[in-house]
Amino acid sequence: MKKIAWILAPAALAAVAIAGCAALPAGGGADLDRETQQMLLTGFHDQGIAKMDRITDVDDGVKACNAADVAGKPLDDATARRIEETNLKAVKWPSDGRFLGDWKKGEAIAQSGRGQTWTDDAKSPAGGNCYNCHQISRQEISFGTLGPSLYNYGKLRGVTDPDSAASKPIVEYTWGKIWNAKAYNACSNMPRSGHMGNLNEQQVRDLMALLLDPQSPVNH
Amino acid sequence: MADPMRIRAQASGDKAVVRVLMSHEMETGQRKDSAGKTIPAWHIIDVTATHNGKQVLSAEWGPSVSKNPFLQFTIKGAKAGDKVAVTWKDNRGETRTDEATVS
Amino acid sequence: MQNRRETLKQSLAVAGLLGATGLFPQYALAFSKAAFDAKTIADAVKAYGASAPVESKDVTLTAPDIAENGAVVPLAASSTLAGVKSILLLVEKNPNALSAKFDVSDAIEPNVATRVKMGQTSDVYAVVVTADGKAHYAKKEVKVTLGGCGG
Amino acid sequence: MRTIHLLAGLALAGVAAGAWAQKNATEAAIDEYRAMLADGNPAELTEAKGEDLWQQKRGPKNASLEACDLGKGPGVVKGAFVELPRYFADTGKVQDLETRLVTCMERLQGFNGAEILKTPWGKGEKVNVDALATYVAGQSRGMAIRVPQDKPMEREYYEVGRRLFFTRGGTHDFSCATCHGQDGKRIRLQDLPNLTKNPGDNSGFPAWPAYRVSTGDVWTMQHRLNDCFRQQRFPEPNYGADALTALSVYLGVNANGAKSTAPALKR
Repeated sequence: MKKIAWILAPAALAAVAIAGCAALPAGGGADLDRETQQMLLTGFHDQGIAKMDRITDVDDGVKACNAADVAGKPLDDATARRIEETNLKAVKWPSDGRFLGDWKKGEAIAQSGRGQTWTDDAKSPAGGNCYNCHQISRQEISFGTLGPSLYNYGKLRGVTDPDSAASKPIVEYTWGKIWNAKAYNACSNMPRSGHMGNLNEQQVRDLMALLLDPQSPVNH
Repeated sequence: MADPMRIRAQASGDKAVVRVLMSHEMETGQRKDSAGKTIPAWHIIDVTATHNGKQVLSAEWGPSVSKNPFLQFTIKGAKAGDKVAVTWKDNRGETRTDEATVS
Repeated sequence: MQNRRETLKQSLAVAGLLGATGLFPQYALAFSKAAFDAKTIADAVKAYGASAPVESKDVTLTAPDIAENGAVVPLAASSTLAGVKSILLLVEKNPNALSAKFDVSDAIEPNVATRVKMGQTSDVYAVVVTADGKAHYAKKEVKVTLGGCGG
Repeated sequence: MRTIHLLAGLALAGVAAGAWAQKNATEAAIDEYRAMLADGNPAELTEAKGEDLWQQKRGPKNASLEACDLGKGPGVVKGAFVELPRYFADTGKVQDLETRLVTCMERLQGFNGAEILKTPWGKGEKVNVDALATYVAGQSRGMAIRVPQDKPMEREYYEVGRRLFFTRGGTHDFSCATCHGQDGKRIRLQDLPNLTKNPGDNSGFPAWPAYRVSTGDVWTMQHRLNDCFRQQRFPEPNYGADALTALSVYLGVNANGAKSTAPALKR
């Protein structure tokens, strides 16, 4: 069925052309949206661990953000809040209540941009891709600027003892942000590292330590 | 057969600057393929250059010269119309010579 | 200002790198004794005396401060010294330190450029050997950065 | 208290200024590195190979590609690259440089186009398509991009391409726009061209095919887009898919007016 629809589509478009219509298909945006979906379905294939469900099985929040970008307008506040609430509810907090792991391991995870591509294997642990977009420790000069600098992340926020009650809000926020960035910003450019299964709980702990441990090079 | 080199020899004053691009894998012998097997070293080991048939430069290269190597040198007393030839030889015994005219 | 001990260490480092190339039998011994303990320094200096490589401002090494990609690092070496016989480019931390050796005739200027691979941040040396058998060098650290998406 | 705040403020300003100065020094060093490589782009080797392939009699029909119509009439190479992708009446499709070359190889030389599309990177006739594309692009060096929007299908592909550009998906919720939707951003030390603006800068669409230092070979736009989608954690696009052509139309039209630098040298 899909195939027939696809063959017919250009014919319909040709008819529009003959009619001398300078504009796009009569159905406008809706037709173009459908054609876009069709091109995605016919233009991609499963490869390694990267299966087609990665583009067919996208959640409603992501779809709403895509539509907003195409329209060139930000999401309305109500929709944005709803997406953030849904994502916040999905955050999995550390099972044993421990938020911080080993910053040295965190640094290695932050450095690695591997994982989840069709050339990666499902068994090897994924990286966090962090330095691709953020400055983190001062020693690493090769860092991206898509996200804000995280250098002195804990220090700037006054975290001297991550276990203290005073630090609790920032510690929890940081966990939530790494686990599911869209809990705080509906269309954030940041991946939902825990939520989408890219990083496991221990890896998130180690990244937390990189950002918040006073011993981490990030904070001195 | 190996692909041809690109040789540009440009005269300026009483000398000519020669820039050469060679088409070669320059495999180090340190890398492994996807099956974990070492990819054997395959690289240029020897380069010579002549100016109107007379050798002016010889070089020995190791595997750490970059893939598709670049070489630049300056010949004294070369002028437009002169011939510059470059020859490379690799560790498999393959060789290639190309010639350019100084412009 | 470098103190004498550091100067000796560096000179020996270059001698070691040259020795490792196998091209300069006179430096082979230095390489085998490249461990930088005091005894070895004393021994090697005694063995080589004046012929130990010396850092020289008459050798110019042009290399980037930072390489965007270690697969291609542009290097150029030139010298104002008289009687240049060969020019060597060495990357200290590469598995084989010597990248290229150019034998220079009087018909060309002692000035060559090529591009090399670097596995990691390292000191790079340009060594110029003159007709009297002496080795003169310039060095520079080139930082190799991680780039791209890294996947 | 006020003093403490003031001091803290100064300390923070110091940290920020330090980070900024370091960033600028790094960027200056990277620019210096790129300038040192500018003279002597190994893509020239591929270009020369492509020129040879263009003129050579090859394939089951033992014909050259010299009668290939890249949009400006049979055999016209100069200026063709900057007007692709475009609509071709003989195929009834919008085609980019690579898919059009495959059409010519099929029709003029008798190669099996479908086979070429399925061939892995760096193998068989795929290598030759890449070399041919590099040659064709090089013949428009310095010319302004002017990807046409005269035909309805060209406008339709632009609109579909725009939608594809903003399609998030995969395990990381990345779309093309995640990295290429803002000015002045980087991944690691690599500048990211903003591909949503006209004319943008010429390091984006007008730079490909390009020699990639990291892989030591020339990548065409098809290959560039393929690896972008890999890094986006999408499933793999089919070589020559309409989706990729549509994206190229979007990128190309946005780049209209920018000068072509292809084949460029890239990280």
